[in-house]
Amino acid sequence: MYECRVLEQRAYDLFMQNLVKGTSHLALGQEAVAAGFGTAMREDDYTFCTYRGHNHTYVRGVTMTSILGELMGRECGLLRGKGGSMHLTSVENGAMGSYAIIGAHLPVAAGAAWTAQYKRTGQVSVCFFGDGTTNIGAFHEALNFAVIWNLPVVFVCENNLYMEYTPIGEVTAVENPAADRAAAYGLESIIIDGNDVEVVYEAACASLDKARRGDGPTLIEAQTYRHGGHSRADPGKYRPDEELQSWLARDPIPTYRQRLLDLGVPEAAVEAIESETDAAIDEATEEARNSPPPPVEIAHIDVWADGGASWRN
Amino acid sequence: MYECRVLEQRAYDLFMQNLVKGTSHLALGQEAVAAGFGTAMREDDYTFCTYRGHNHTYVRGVTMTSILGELMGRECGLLRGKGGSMHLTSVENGAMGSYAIIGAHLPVAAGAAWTAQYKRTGQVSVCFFGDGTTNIGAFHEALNFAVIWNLPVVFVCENNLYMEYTPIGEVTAVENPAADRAAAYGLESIIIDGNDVEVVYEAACASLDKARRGDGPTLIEAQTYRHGGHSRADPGKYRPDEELQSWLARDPIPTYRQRLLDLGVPEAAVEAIESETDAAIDEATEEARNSPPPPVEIAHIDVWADGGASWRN
Amino acid sequence: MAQLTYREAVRDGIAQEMRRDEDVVFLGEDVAAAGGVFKTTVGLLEEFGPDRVRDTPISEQAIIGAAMGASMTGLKPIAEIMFSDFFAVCWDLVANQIAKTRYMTDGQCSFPLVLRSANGGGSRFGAQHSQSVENWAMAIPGLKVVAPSTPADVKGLLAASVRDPDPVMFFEQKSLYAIKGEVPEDEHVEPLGVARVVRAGDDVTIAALAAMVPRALNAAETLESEHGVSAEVIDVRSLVPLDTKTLLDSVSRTGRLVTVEENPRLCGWGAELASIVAEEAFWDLEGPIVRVTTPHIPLPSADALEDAVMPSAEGIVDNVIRLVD
Amino acid sequence: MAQLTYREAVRDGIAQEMRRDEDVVFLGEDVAAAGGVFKTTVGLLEEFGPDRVRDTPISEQAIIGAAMGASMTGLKPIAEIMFSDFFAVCWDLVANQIAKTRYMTDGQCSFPLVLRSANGGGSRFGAQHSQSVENWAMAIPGLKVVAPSTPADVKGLLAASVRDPDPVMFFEQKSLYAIKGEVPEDEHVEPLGVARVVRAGDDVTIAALAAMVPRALNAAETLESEHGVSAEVIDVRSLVPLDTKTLLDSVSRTGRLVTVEENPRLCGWGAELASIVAEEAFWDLEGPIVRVTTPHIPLPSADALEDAVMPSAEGIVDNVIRLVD
Ligand SMILES: Cc1ncc(C[n+]2csc(CCOP(=O)(O)OP(=O)(O)O)c2C)c(N)n1
Ligand SMILES: Cc1ncc(C[n+]2csc(CCOP(=O)(O)OP(=O)(O)O)c2C)c(N)n1
Ligand SMILES: [Mg+2]
Ligand SMILES: [Mg+2]
Repeated sequence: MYECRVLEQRAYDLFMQNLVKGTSHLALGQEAVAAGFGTAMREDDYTFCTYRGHNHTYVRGVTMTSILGELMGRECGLLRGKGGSMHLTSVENGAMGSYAIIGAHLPVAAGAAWTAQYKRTGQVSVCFFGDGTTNIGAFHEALNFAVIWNLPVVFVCENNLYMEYTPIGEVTAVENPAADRAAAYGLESIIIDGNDVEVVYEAACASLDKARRGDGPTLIEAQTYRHGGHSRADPGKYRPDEELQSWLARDPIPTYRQRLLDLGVPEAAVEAIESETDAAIDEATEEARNSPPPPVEIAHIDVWADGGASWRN
Repeated sequence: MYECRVLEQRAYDLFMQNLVKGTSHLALGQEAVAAGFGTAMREDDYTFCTYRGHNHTYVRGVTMTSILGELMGRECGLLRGKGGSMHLTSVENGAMGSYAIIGAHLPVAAGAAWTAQYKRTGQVSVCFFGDGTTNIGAFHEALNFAVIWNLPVVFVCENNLYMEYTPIGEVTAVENPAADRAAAYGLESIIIDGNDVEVVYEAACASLDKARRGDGPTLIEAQTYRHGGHSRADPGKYRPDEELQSWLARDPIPTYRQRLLDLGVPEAAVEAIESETDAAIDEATEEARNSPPPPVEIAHIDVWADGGASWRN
Repeated sequence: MAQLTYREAVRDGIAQEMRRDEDVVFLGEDVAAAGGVFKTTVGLLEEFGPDRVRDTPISEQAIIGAAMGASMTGLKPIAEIMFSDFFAVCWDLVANQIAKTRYMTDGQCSFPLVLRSANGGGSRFGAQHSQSVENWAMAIPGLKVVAPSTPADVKGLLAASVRDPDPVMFFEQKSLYAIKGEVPEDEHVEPLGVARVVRAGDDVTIAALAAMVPRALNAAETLESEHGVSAEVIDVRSLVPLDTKTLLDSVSRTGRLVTVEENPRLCGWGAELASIVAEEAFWDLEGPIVRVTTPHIPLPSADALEDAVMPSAEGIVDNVIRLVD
Repeated sequence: MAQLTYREAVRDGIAQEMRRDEDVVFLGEDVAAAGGVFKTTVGLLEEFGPDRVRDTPISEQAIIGAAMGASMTGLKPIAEIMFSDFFAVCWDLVANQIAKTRYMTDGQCSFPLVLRSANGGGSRFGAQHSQSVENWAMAIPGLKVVAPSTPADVKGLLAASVRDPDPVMFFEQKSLYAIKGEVPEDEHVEPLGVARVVRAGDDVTIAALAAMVPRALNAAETLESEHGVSAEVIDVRSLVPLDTKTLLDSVSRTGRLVTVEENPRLCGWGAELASIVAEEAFWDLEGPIVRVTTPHIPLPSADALEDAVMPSAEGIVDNVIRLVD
């Protein structure tokens, strides 16, 4: 979880240095959701996430260098610059993609779960998305579909209270955008503290077990908050200061650090991890920075499975 | 309501005589829903319905001749053959269209309600659709949207137990496809007997009043059944015979006829209406039959508001 | 060889592939228990069982999304969209997700899936159930696009589409479902991306697709018998990959090109073929390139009106005569 | 005249029309309180209030459907779709409903609405946020399609689009939002369907749209100064209605056509223009028609890659030279 924090923080810094082009959507403050699930998931489970998916991808075992490299559009990038910040994917790690158009990946995650069901592999498909996503049609179709086919998929709504700049409450007919809709799909209403990594971990284990047992999908609403703006240089000024302060006080990282200390973990051990991570991110940054831009020829490959891009003979 | 019955029956006969080309979707057995609402609606209210919309259009005051003419592709047709059976529309009667792609007209009906709200006209938009439609994305988006904008729109789900040939229960995560989802939009769960025209009328009045008062949308699930197949020559063999028989026994037409007699309406009066209607449908049939095919030139007009179809200068 | 209808050939093609490969699964609305609204998939549920042949709710985004997710994790789904007009309700999944994700992920993901649909006009279904939308698909990089005109090609090209490691949009022309033709009973696979010269000729090349192929052939007969014009007719069959070689070879001999498509006027595949020829075979051309299309209007429903606007054999003849005169 | 950015001109155009006509209303995601993610609608909420400037949920089908229903009952909505790629999630409403319903209802319904969107590449946003999809819209009968290249045209054409009684798809090229130009401060309305000759020339006609117009102009300068080639540059501005007269007049003088578009290779509007010329101005042509496009690939994200595939001034020059040589 601390690794996620430094990774996102570094992504922000690089953006401010104009080294990340295009856009990037940080999950600073939301790390506990990705971390809790990442720890609970089996190595061969599937992750589907959004443009705000650096953490969800990282926790599956992808290196910091390849993530930062992708954000910076370098050859060492996870997708060699072809996808960018919004599309991190590492199939070998079960990170089945970051999707940038709201809602689309929910049915796709259901489809991956269908494979697991059909082949009886015991894999589970975990799908992360935001509160705003609960108002788009694909959410509705995917939930109903997953339930009637009894698919091993866990839908995780990270309710960070905002779509881009608009508070979710202003555009949603119910108070809890995911949990209050669970019943519409015959599902249990589940709300958890998304800033408490242990709570997330428990909920993850329970839902993964349920799916693996053949008992079908779960919809979880994890309440959390993004510390920064929606994307890039958005300062997030539309948020009331008290709201921001109260959530900063519940920052998952120091909260969990304190819990570890309270549990008797020696501070030196915690600090060791922290400084190791700090060193790792510096190293990754250097590596990514030193990586050249991708060779332009790769723009012309891999449209098709044969590696090519030709539409004619 | 009896008029709806003979109109649909005649449409069927004409189809069997190969005088209706293309397709047609009959609502035999479902007449009480359209009739109950048609009676309760104000003249300037809006109707939005589906390909199964002959009745919903007829009850707004459209003539039998123009409906049958449209089904037969004749010049006297409501749309002079340009739309066909699935697209009956009469703006002057508030029949704002029959929509043939599932789900699309729900947000459109919300949009018409927006005009009424913005212009404070007191009009209400009434939107009819089937049980199968509750599983498509546009349903979800339209319901949420209408509620948060507090629009004067009534959504009426005619649950006839089937999508085309597939029982709705097999593809839906909840038992009552509309009513069990009302809460997902902060709405009351309402199920009514769609075969009892007076029950429908009451529900229509209540929901129209509510909308006119400024108290926002209603979602009504009207339970009903189509006596025939989904479309054209579909014999509807996928339906268990007992199910069909039990619903035929609840046919809204004889049921309401009996109630009228029980209430003391003289049978002669009822028969007079019936034979008047029978004569009217015969006359309309003759008129439509004798109408020529539309002039082919009209295929090339009215793409644009200037009456033309030109895409170039 | 068996005499099969075009619709029966669909079932045969699917069944052949499902027998061969357990990973081939099939889903869509009313496709299993009911055998499809066009009766193209009758008997598949009985033969392959409910795990492999599945009815869905009216949720096109879920259908296509599920097919996508399944294909990238090891299955080879065939998904049916009942009428091709309905691709509009799930176009994001088709055009933005399936088509782009292999490229965006630097080749990590594969999408061996087939999206089948009933395409085109002539059935008096009106503007929302009659479109020919193969041009929508052709405009999206990452999709292969196939549209057969005969029962044998239905079976052979469908088999090839299922075996293809890339996403294939398979357009069945609904006005052809009832036609009959010889279809090999044994395993039959036709390669994608190869056009077929269905009639040799010297004076003009007519490129057509799906239901327009028989019309082009009719027109060619009339041109020969009544006007002494020798027309070569090419069944394009596959828009992506496109067999530009066959097209350019033909035009370089005939010097003239007429394309015949059901699409509305603007930006159909005829425009693409015309542009390729206008760039690459310009010096071989002996006259203007003519596109025969539906006018740029939605399709009307009444039989008299629909017949008046769709490309007809007579319309093709007139256009060719105008060109060669 | 005022110096405005392209993005400010959007706001000016909307505000001008909202002041003029109370029936003009505006809706979209994050457009009101936040002023739009591209800051194109800053201040509209403050000026026109929350009844006329409305934030929506992430529900594109509801946004477009509501605009449609409102337009057919007396309002004149402007709806924003944040990125034009997202038209795919509501394409049914656009292509099957709004575009067809006037025709299907025998002219009973009108849809005076504008669908605005940020279109095109060059911002390193990757394949799902960079498409130029004006060709999707052009292929659908019943939609007007406009794409301005200057701040003045943004204001004038947007005003005309709002006043037009038909549905207009208004594509703002996101790579142009920051450019500046003179914009009339008074009421400004530019008619739809009129192309503009932005540079006169004799040897070749270059037809371009939106962000490709400045590139075509750059190319034309280079062609003149370095190669002695005199290029006429046409800003197409409106794809539907299409000003074929200006195009054909120009080509009949120059004898050569090069189209420059951001669309992927197949079935872009360049193919349509090329086909029109290949049919109607064939005898005036002195050489092949050349289309400059993005290759038929999804757009990559990294700056080096994106720059390598989008049409550039150098690429245009090379193509023209190849043509006139
Ligand atoms: C279909 C679609 N509409 C709009 C957008 C633009 N958009 C990107 S992120 C976003 C907000 C999403 O909110 P939420 O689901 O709560 O996720 P969060 O960003 O808070 O993680 C929007 C509207 C999009 N990408 N796709
Ligand atoms: C998006 C879309 N998908 C599929 C269809 C094909 N279709 C037409 S009617 C129908 C069944 C609709 O069922 P329901 O909503 O219950 O209405 P009913 O026909 O029973 O009145 C289907 C699947 C369609 N028209 N549009
Ligand atoms: Mg959010
Ligand atoms: Mg039904």
